[in-house]
Amino acid sequence: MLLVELTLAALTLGGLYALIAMGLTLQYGVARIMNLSHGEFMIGAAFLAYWLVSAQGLHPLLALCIALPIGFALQWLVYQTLLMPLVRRAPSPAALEVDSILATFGMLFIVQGIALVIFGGGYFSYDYLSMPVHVMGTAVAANRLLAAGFAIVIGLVVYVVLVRSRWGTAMRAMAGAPRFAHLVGINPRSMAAFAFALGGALVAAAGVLVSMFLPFSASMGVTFTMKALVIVIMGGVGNLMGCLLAALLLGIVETLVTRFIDPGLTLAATFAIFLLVLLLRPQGLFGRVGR
Amino acid sequence: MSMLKIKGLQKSFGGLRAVDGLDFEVSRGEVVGLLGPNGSGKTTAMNLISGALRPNAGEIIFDSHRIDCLPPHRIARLGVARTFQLVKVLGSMSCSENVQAGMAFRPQHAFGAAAREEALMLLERVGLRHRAHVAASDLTYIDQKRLELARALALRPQLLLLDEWLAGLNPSELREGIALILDLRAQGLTVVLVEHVMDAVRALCDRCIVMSAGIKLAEGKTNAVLAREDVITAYLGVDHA
Amino acid sequence: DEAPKSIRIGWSLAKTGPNAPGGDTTLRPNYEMWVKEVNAAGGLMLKAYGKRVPIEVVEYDDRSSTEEAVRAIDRLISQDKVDLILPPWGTAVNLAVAPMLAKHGYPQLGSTALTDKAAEFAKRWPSIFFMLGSGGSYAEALMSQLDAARKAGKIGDKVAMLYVADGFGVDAATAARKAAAAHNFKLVLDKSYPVGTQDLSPLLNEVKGLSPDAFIAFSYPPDTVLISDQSRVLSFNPKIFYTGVGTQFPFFKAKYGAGAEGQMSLGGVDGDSQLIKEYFKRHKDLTGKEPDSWGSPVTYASLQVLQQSIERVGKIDRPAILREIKTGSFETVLGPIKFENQQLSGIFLVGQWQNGVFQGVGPSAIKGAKPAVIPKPVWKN
Amino acid sequence: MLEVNGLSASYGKHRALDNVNIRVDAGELVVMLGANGAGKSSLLRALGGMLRPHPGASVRLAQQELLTMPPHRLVEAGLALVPEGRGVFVDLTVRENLRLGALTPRARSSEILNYERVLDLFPRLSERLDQRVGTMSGGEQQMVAVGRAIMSAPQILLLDEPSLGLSPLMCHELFRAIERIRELGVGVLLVEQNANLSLRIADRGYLLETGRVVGQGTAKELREDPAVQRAYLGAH
Amino acid sequence: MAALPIVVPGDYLLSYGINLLQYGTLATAWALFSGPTRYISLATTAFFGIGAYTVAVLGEALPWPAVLAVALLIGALVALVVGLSTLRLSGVHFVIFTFGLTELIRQLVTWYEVNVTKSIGRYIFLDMSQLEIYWQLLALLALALLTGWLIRRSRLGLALRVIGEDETVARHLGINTTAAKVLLFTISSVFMTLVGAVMSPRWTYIDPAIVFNANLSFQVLIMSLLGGAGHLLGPLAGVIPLTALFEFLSARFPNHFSVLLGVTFLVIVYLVPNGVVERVRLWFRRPAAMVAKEA
Ligand SMILES: Nc1ncnc2c1ncn2[C@@H]1O[C@H](COP(=O)(O)OP(=O)(O)OP(=O)(O)O)[C@@H](O)[C@H]1O
Ligand SMILES: Nc1ncnc2c1ncn2[C@@H]1O[C@H](COP(=O)(O)OP(=O)(O)OP(=O)(O)O)[C@@H](O)[C@H]1O
Ligand SMILES: [Mg+2]
Ligand SMILES: [Mg+2]
Repeated sequence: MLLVELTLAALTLGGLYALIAMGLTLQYGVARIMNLSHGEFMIGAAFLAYWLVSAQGLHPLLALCIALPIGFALQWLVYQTLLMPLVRRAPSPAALEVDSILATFGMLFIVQGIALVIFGGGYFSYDYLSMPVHVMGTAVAANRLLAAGFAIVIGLVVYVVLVRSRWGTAMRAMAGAPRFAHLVGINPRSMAAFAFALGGALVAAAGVLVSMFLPFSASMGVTFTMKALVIVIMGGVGNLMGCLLAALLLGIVETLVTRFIDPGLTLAATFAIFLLVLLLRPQGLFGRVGR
Repeated sequence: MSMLKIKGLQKSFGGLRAVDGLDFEVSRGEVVGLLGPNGSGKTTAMNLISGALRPNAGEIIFDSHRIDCLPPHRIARLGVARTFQLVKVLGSMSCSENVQAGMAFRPQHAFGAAAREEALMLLERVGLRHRAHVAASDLTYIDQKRLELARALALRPQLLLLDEWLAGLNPSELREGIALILDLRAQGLTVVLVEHVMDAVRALCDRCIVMSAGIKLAEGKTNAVLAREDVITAYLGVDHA
Repeated sequence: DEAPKSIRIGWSLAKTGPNAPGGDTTLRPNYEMWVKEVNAAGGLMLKAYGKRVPIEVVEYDDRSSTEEAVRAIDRLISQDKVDLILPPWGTAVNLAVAPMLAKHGYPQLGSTALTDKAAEFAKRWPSIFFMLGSGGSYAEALMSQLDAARKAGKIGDKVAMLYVADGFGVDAATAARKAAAAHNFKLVLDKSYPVGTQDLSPLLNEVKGLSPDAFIAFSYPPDTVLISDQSRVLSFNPKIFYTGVGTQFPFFKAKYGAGAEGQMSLGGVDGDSQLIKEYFKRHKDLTGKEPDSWGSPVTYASLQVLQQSIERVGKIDRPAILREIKTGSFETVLGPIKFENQQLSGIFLVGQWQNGVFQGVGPSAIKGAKPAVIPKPVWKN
Repeated sequence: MLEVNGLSASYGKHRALDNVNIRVDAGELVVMLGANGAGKSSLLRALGGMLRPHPGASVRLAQQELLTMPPHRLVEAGLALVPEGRGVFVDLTVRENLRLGALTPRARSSEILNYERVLDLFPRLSERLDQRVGTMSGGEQQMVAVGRAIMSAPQILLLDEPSLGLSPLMCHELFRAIERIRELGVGVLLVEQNANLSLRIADRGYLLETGRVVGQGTAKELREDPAVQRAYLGAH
Repeated sequence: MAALPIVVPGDYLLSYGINLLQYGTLATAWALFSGPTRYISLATTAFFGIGAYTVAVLGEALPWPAVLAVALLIGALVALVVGLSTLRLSGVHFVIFTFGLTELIRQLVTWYEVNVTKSIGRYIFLDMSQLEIYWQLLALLALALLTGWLIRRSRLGLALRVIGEDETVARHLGINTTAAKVLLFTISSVFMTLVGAVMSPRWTYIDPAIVFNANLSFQVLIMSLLGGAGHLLGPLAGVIPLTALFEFLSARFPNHFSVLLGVTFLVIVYLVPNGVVERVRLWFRRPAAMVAKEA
């Protein structure tokens, strides 16, 4: 009983974390953009969902279907218009990293500012599927289960596509050596834009799903960005499977610490694990040496 | 008395034994060639000697110091300098600064004006004096290799490890390169070089060690080694014999 | 003397960062509403000049940084030379700017500052006023409620407590621990969790396993929702279900509607009071949303206090205004109020959702208090 | 088949190529000789779209103008480049690198055939199909780079010092492989320092000096030219 | 800048000066380490917070110089431990590590306060005037600049540049990379700790959320990068316009601060690549380079 309960808690929490981090691992791992505005776009999607559900009376799942293409298109545009000039002028990956940190930091403020102007700084929340589902005698919230399930399915699908398909291989090739991508006929810019936009779609999905069970406010994005970064790094940059497993690991650790040690130490434990992983395997749990 | 002594050296990557029980010695003032097919573990051996990698087993003794457990900077200060198979220059620093970086941390370090003078001399020696103030990243590949050598010499090493330093030179350039190394030897420098250019190996090396799949296949006087049947089949090919 | 063209009033509130939601829920709407109302009436009546003078606002964004808040207040005083300053949001920021406001004699009507050291600080800074009581008083009021319920045979003596590891949560929990011991309640669980926790189900499962009579959580809005949601999912239905900040916020009502019925928290209003009803309506009309039922009415009352003191003094004479606030009695949406040693007592400390109103239930001596519904109704899904 | 006319290019103010005109026919192996810094790599870079030439030049491959194409289209147009420093994908395995060689539509139909051809040319690769290329020795990586280029079924193959770092045996095999690639009707433009070996297998050659073509001829003519012998063949 | 409080004794300018000096010193200290090594650290606020907490705990128990000395020691000690354990990380791993470290420290302090002292905030009632804070910060900035100048002229400075270019090469040139990095990380952290200590009396009340605020790390990072972390005066060149910008935007457009700040940021990134100082240097360098070519 306790085991089922803890497993479920760990799974849903881990799923939530995976959901938050997957978009970023694509954007950072493949498109090479360290996107500090990640969390803000997520919150943006949450606001969109809130507006669609509360003001327009749409079904939340319909909101999800609407948010996905919007997220994709928006981030594609962001990449093409705002980031492309930086990618073009960057003499080295390190320079691009610095530039993208600065630029996405600016975007963070813009997205947050727009949300503030439209919605103000207060908390928002609505209700969907916040009913218990009984799994082997233990109740879990249906919305959380949905989010975790979505994360795991999407994570696995994208992972398999990246590893198995030729197109996915091209995407990874591009991630490792954008300078040489054209040698095999990859258009590095459109590939990067696509990866970035795909990440954007995942971010949007995460925002919508999270809004179903977490209250949010315009200034909450940073917490998500940071959690996502921790997971992305822990899992190995650009590695979807690593991301999923790292998220689950964090879910398990936090659940166990909450239950058996002291809930006050959950975040401390998260960061301790994270630091430990980095010290023992600097390339991340599933990353490769020498990136 | 041998300057470098290697015993039972071993290094694995995952399941792959890149260097597998290597033994050899190098005497002071010698130029020794380390040969072998691609992927036979030559670069790995160089990395082990210079401290870039830690061996899984075995001993490396340099000048009566056991160095296989030392970090690279300690080994460098003992007098072992190296170049890299894939050149590594300090791209945004000028050639002169690249060389000065090599002089600032050797035991009798030089820094400041004196170092600048000495750097120019070293650049002169590898034929780069006229480019002293050019950023290293703007040099051609070959010039970068020259710069790397100058930087290594800046350490005033006793032992110089050259990993395919002569690769990619055209015949006339090769002649200059060979002359330069001979000159270094004449000054008493000991050199271990990895090289695939046989003309250079013949011209330079007193002795050769041929590796294959991490183990030592042959060792001895250059001409004798290069004439061996097994070396020909594994490494040289019939054409070259 | 010539009458001033306007009365300059400044404030600094966080637009972004962790303090933004609090300020945007409790302070900003009331500040803006008050200014609108006053200016619609022609301004504040200054007897000394025999005319009404409108308010001009100078506002800054402190981005939830204490240092920025200190600088903003500094700037309001020395650069903008405003006549009066409305306080920032939250205990920490209020304390940080207190020395400066005190030094320049600006009254600081802290309607969102909550500390056990109120008495001590009031002595240290003669211009500060604490209107929200102390962490200790909330805990004590809650335990008295529980005690009464136990005496009435409605609950046993098992209490489980969670609290957020932040100034508010820790102070409240420390006080609650003491009060529980004083009232002979058994604390079967007493644990903190960090700010920003995104899942509390393992803890709630544990709490549920202990089947306490009363469950208390000193939480912040996101966790309040988390606890409320996850308790419903786990069908955790204690007789008393008390959660922290956020429970009395408008978004909470919007989210749970009738499902919030019986849930308790800090604060509360007199749902039958005509003054409160009107205040709620005006707030909704002017700002587009309802106020919260804890800090909002208190904040609005603080503005009424300020307005009445200014109008009684009749000009912008800060020492005189300060004196008036300290000694005068005021008519506010909370009813008549008066400060004692720069502290306000007699506000609701325990409230409960009853028929769509976050009704004050304790201390029961307060006018308009209603008896708490115990046990609370079972969650509706 | 490949026709380069009036090609000039610069790095900032430094002119690396000056009005270069060359030609490579189908099934022809052309070697480009030149001293250090003569501009050989720059030429290949310009042809491969990695260096933007001055306007007015023309590079035609089988009726297509290449200079107007973005770099990633060149592979589809039939041009494959093995650049200096190899340009392999170090994070991917050997198999993945090779498969990516056949990413473009033109290479798909002959993918299996080319794959077998590559493994046949470089047996070492077939032992290491699942090794990450980043961990391979220098020579092994060079094989991957050439192999990947062959996978794209090019009409014209540009090789920038492919023998760099290869063992004599390997080098020999590579050159044999290049000869066999030529026999498939592919035009090969080879930049080599090892003039001895390359002139032995080449059909024709050009001499490049400070960005200008200063001489050309059949391999035989060049081999016998005393100036070439002095400068490139190591004769004293 | 030193003349500021004398010329204009107004409180507001003084407080702006303090703000400027706070970020100026932090950014300069940040660039001492991160500039040459190119290790981007987000641990600024960790050390800043350590300084502030030292004052909160010891402020009233010890004389002020002793408090500063203790803060310095604690900061150095933590930096040493962190440095030794992390400096084999590089790139983004180091960035996120330092961020995680800050959060870890903050969580541990919180946990300690919750479970041991049972009260999370601490009060600082030190009689320290704005002017005193101002002068102390000014002295710290001067010291940081002096340190930076000396390091640049030393072998240590050269070592760090080589490390920034290529760490492997650095090692093979005889540079003890670990020692160099840890030493500099410690020096840089000590300055940050001291800034935290000096600033804390301004706030009366501190808690972990206030003094371990990750925003501070980000702002310092952005300011240094904007100015150009590779130059000694680069960070200052970023701090001055950015603090002024923050000031201007938050005063003029309190309701659209975020959006405008974001837009300004993007504009800066596009128009001032490689930092202000580099840009200025290019303006001055261009003619010089041409002269050199002709010669
Ligand atoms: N970091 C590593 N991880 C895994 N395998 C490695 C690593 N480094 C080298 N190897 C493998 O070890 C073997 C020896 O490599 P090494 O670089 O020493 O060869 P080499 O003799 O220098 O070859 P070349 O002449 O081609 O440079 C190769 O098969 C290579 O793939
Ligand atoms: N990225 C660059 N920036 C500036 N100048 C460059 C760059 N690359 C090459 N050059 C210059 O262009 C000229 C031609 O260089 P290129 O690399 O084409 O020569 P190469 O003939 O391939 O020589 P090598 O035999 O050394 O490979 C050289 O003088 C070189 O200094
Ligand atoms: Mg090698
Ligand atoms: Mg070249």
